[in-house]
Amino acid sequence: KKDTGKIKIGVVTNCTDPFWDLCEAGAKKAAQEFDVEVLFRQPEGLDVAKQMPIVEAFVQQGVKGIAISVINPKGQKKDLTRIAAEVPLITMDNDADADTGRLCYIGVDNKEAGRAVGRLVKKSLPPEKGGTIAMFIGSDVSANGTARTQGVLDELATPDANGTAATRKINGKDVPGKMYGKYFLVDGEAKTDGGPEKNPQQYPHAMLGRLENVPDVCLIGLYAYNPPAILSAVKSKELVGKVKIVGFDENPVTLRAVAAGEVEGTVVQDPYNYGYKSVEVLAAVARGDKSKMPSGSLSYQVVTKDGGPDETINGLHIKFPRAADYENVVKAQFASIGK
Amino acid sequence: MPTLRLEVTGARKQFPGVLALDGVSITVGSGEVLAVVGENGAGKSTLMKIVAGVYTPDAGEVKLDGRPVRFTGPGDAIVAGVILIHQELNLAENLTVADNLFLGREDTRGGALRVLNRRTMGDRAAALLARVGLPAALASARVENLPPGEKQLVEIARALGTEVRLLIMDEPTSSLTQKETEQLYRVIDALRADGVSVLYISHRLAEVKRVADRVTVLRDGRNAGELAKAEITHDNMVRLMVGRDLTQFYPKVHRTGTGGAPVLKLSGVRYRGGPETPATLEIRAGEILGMAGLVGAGRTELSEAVFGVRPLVAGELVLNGTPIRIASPVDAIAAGVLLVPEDRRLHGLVLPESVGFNLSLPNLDKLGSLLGLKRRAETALHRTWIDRLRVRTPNAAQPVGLLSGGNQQKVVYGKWLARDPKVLILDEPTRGVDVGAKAEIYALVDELVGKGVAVWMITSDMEELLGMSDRVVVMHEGMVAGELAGAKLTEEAVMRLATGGTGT
Amino acid sequence: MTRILGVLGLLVALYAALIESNPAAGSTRNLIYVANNQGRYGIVTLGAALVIIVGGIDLSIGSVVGCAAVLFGVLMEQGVHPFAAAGWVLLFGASVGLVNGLLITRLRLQAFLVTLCGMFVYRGVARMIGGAINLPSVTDAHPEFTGALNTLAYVMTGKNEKGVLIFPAMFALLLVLAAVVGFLVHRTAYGRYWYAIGHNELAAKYAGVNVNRQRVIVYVICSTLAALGGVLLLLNDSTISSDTAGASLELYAILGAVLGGCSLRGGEGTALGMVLGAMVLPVLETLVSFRGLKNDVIPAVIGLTLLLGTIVDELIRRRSRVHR
Amino acid sequence: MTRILGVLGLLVALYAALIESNPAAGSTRNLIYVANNQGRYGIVTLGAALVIIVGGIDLSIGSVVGCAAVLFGVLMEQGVHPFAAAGWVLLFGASVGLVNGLLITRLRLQAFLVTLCGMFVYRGVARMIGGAINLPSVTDAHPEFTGALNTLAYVMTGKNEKGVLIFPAMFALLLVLAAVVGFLVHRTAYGRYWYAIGHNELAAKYAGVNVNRQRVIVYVICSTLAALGGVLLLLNDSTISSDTAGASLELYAILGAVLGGCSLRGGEGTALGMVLGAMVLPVLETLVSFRGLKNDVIPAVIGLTLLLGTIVDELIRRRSRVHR
Ligand SMILES: Nc1ncnc2c1ncn2[C@@H]1O[C@H](COP(=O)(O)OP(=O)(O)OP(=O)(O)O)[C@@H](O)[C@H]1O
Ligand SMILES: Nc1ncnc2c1ncn2[C@@H]1O[C@H](COP(=O)(O)OP(=O)(O)OP(=O)(O)O)[C@@H](O)[C@H]1O
Ligand SMILES: [Mg+2]
Ligand SMILES: [Mg+2]
Repeated sequence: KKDTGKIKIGVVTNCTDPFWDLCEAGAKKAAQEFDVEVLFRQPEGLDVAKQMPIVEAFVQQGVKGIAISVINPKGQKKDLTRIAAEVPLITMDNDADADTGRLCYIGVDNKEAGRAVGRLVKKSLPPEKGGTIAMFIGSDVSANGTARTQGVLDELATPDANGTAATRKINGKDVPGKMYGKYFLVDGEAKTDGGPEKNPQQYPHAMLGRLENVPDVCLIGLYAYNPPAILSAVKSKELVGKVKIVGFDENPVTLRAVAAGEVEGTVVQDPYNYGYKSVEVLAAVARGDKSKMPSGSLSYQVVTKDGGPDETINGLHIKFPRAADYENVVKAQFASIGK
Repeated sequence: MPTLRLEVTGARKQFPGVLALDGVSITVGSGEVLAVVGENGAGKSTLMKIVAGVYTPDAGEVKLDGRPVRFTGPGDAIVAGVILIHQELNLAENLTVADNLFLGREDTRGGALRVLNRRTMGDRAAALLARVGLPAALASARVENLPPGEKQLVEIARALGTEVRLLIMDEPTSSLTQKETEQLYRVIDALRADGVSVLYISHRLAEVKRVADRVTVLRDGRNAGELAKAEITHDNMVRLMVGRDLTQFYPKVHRTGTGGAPVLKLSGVRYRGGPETPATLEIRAGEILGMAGLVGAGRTELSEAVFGVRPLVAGELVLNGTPIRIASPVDAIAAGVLLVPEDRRLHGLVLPESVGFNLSLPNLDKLGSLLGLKRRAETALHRTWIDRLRVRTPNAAQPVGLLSGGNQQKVVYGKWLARDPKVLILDEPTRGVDVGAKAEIYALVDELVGKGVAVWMITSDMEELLGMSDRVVVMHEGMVAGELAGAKLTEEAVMRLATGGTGT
Repeated sequence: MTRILGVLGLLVALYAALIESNPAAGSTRNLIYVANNQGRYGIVTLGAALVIIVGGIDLSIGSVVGCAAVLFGVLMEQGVHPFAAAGWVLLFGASVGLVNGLLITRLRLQAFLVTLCGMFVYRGVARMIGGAINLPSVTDAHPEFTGALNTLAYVMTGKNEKGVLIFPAMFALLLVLAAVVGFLVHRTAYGRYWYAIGHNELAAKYAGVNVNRQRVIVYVICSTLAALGGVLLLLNDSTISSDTAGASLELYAILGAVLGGCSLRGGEGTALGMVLGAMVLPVLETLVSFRGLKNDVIPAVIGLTLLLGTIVDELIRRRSRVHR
Repeated sequence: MTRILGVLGLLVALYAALIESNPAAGSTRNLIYVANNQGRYGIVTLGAALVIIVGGIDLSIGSVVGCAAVLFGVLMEQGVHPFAAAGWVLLFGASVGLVNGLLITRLRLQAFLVTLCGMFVYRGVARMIGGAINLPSVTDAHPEFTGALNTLAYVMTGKNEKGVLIFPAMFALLLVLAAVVGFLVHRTAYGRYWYAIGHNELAAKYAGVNVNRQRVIVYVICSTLAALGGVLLLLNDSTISSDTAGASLELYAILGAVLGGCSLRGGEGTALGMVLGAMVLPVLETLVSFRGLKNDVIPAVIGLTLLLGTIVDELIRRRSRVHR
């Protein structure tokens, strides 16, 4: 492959996922606009041991800027500090400590985004009455996962953010869990399923079995593939509408279901923008211009069936797009990289 | 009376569906060679495995030098000086000859680190190989590259490398030719002189007569009698083993023996990996072509080339006047050229599968269509060949690997006889087969020849060669060294050609 | 017979524990759901088991499932009718098997290596031809496919157009395919050849079996079943990602086969065993979910249960075998 | 000899392509980095290869690496001195191997099943004892460990206290361990036993070799090396997650062994081959990064390159083999 002589920017994600395809689309777009070459890499499965060799290769190739989705902020700190000293480094999607020397963070605050999920839950099961909730997530170890989960619970739990242990008798069985406000979280933790390849519908399916005939149930899916999996389980048991669903991220199936009123809403991060912004910032920095760096975290968006006017929440300017519209946006983004 | 080296009393061993041993007793004195003979499945190997700690008997006692022993594994027996050379080869073929000679009792230094003393082992290996008549250079060869006969000699050499007090040889000569067998006799004589006791199993009764001081006969898992040195004759042994006399051991009833039209012709055949000199020979209708040669003379390889296992690089095969192309056993079988292979465990049988499975395997095309096997036809086929060959098995569903060695060989026969061969290649056809069954097989072969089948019989058993062949081709170092027939067909002439001498 | 007693016992125990765990767990609806998952696993297990019988191994199964699912979606997006697309996907599977088989038999490469390379390659191909695939995008682009897709989904996964699970179509499909495999394996010459090859390739060769051809046939069957698994995956889940679809399925398929009595040394296994073996993991996973076990202990519980089942299985087998 | 010609050729080609791809790729710094990764792979490959030589397989390697890494971190968090913690972790590895070995030899279970169960179990144990592990948390809780940890990291991974890679310590460690393995395998009686067992267990048994004990020894070595791999993983990356640490490493380890000339049928393999085999994947991965390949094509490129290497290897081997 010929060296184009253009400025090279490296972008590395935390795992492989269609979510990151959207990010790549944004990065490619920015690469064109700002006349740089982007090396975009998705390492396998949330593994630092797979991610760091890619970063190392970026450094050695003389890239003029690196954007990284940090997997473990604390653990990776030393390496990130070392790399930031060599190459302009920004974090995206998941932040590292500011004293690593990373220039800026491009991404939403996952805890804040989690709170937005919590608000959607509250909308479907009003807090006065509460209800029974179950959460599904790919990993309860990764930083974005824990922050997101905590955000949801914080929002529901006021005032007791840690929850109180509780047991409920459901269909004749004692089910342990935790109370957050008036919400009973089954098993007291977000259920992990180990990834989209591990047949993720079976977990919500079994949960629906355990919660048979229980009123006011809301299932929450926190990784991109979770809401479609929940939806599939709910559909297969003919519980659409009876069981509430709140989602995260912009899987087209999720967006479609929001538009159809089958899912309450989904909180999206706009990964396209992550990619675009990252490349824009790094291209500018490479050319000596540091003005493009955002100061705080980006805003998430809340997609609902009918959408709504923008709001400012906790100092963030939040958009409420209509699901049908947002679906078209995502489709166009996928299409731009031929997917 | 000096204490006996070995005394087995009332040994009993029950396998699922088979009572292999039912109260067998034997004794061997020190420096004595006791031959154990009996029909296939009589329990000889089982008895030896009990003595050598491979099996534990269900009942009975084993005494070594007067003391009762109970080995929990072959390792114990080896330590006690009891060495068994199994009927089937048991070598780590991925290692060298030297490695195998010392496997399990390496000469090492460095304590628990067990660093190999290559030098000393190399020297000892050379000495051991010399004792069985193998060149010292063979020590560094990988065992898998040796012909079966040499592997057998390596097994024997290995047994000699230990502090042996009782050496058990279960058909050590089944793949050896006369020359190596003679060498083995010398080894046994030397051992005997050193006071080592030997248990010797063989179906070649002439050998038994030559080496044994005494003979014990087993029948159906029981003692059937004993013969002192003076009583050891072919007929005595046969009578005790089979329970009757055998007449017409080498029948020549159905065949004319000469003059048939050539059925298969090899002209100028060379095969990949074979010798430079091409082989030319023909096998005629109505005759048995015997093929002799020393171990490794290349007989097996030549037959495998004809059978399509080794690709031809030159020459031509002509079957009944038309040139044919045989690129694989599939082709050979389709043309009616069938091979009873030398190594039944490797090439002849699917050991874990049943007797019936193995009998059916090459005949499935004849048992209905490939997609619809006719169960009844298949059962009939099984019954026919189990009966005709008197395979000693509880039923057709018995895994063939659990049969005695000779009975396994019969199953290999059954596989092929169920088809109608045009050319039947028999490579060591009666390896491990008892005298009674041998007679039956010979009769069968004679009958086939009478029907016009051309038989090519490769054998290392001189008696069999001379008794059955109408014409003999002798191979030496991969080449056809000469042909003998009629009055010229004598043991001396065969040996002369086989060792590189001239025909006359 | 004793080969399947162990896994049968394990299954009975797991089902008993499942039904005991929660009334809803024993409901027809839940059992149908579990059966469907078993069907999905089982279909790829059949293929893996056949390959294991001939003494081979196929690590590319998971990637082929994923690649087939992606291909199925992409073809339909491109306007290929769903039935035709499914046909092409099966053909794709067959060619993958052909390539695997030829590399293994003609070039005599180790099956492990060839299929591990295949695992990388077909994952890569899946990524190259598509990213996130979903059925709604297909019907958006081609509304005329809706009917055919619904029919296909109903017949193959038992879900109606609303996504309601009506009957365990995937399990039914498994039974049909297992019957076919059982027929091939236990009643035809092919089965004999495969067992013979698995136990002793040379003896099979000397008996006139075209060993290479039979091996290739088996790899073709295996990959075709994997491709069918891919079609089912997309139909059932309606959304998949090329990065992960089918990943690790080869391990589960091999696990099912081995639990069902296949030995990786080759030459052993029964169709009934394959089905039973494949049924274990889905029940176990459902059981674990219904028990509401903590996330952290789940892998250990699954591993220990399987191990225990294996041990019991071996002990049963040993009792029935008198010696050695 | 010919067993390693192929992989040697593949390596040379890959290095040539790497150096050609970019001036920086051939820099000492980059080559050290690659060597270190090779060391890390190689150490677990040695263990996998030994198990393969005796005709077994160990699928639990990846989980044991992960579990060992987590255990190492947790022990230090609990106040166990880093050196002692590393010692305990190796002991943990040895006991895992002992359990695997005993289950396989005494209960005569299939190695594939036992170690697949182990794969679940040790992943589960890792999750149960810890989630995300970081060295900074350890030194936060126990500042007195900083010195010892830095020493350990320097000696074992070649990184100084700032995380700068000074020398390829993991590769050096691999060479030392490979020398030990090579010595065992090629110069001691144990090696003879392992090869014999792998090729023909019965022959070894009849020769009086304690087959079971030797098998257990090999599994113990394998799991101990995997545990060492876990220690290196945490020291090198400073952070790991119990979910993913070491995942799929068993496949890469087996791949390395097989590329290096081990046959899964057992009885074959050389220490030199193991090292060379393990060196392939890290160079290939680096090469792919330096070429700036599009993300989507990478798995396919890796798979095809390995396949090509395998084919060339086989052709070389075949030319040098006169017969059959
Ligand atoms: N492991 C086993 N399981 C079941 N049956 C067995 C087993 N080993 C031997 N047998 C049976 O026990 C009987 C005695 O076998 P054995 O091998 O001792 O005979 P043998 O006298 O050595 O015969 P041959 O001359 O053919 O070698 C045979 O019927 C055989 O089928
Ligand atoms: N001394 C030897 N060292 C190594 N290989 C040998 C030796 N002698 C013969 N061979 C090999 O043995 C092969 C011939 O064996 P083959 O089995 O065809 O002979 P055979 O006449 O059938 O002998 P056997 O009676 O042992 O079966 C040839 O490949 C030859 O290279
Ligand atoms: Mg015998
Ligand atoms: Mg021969």
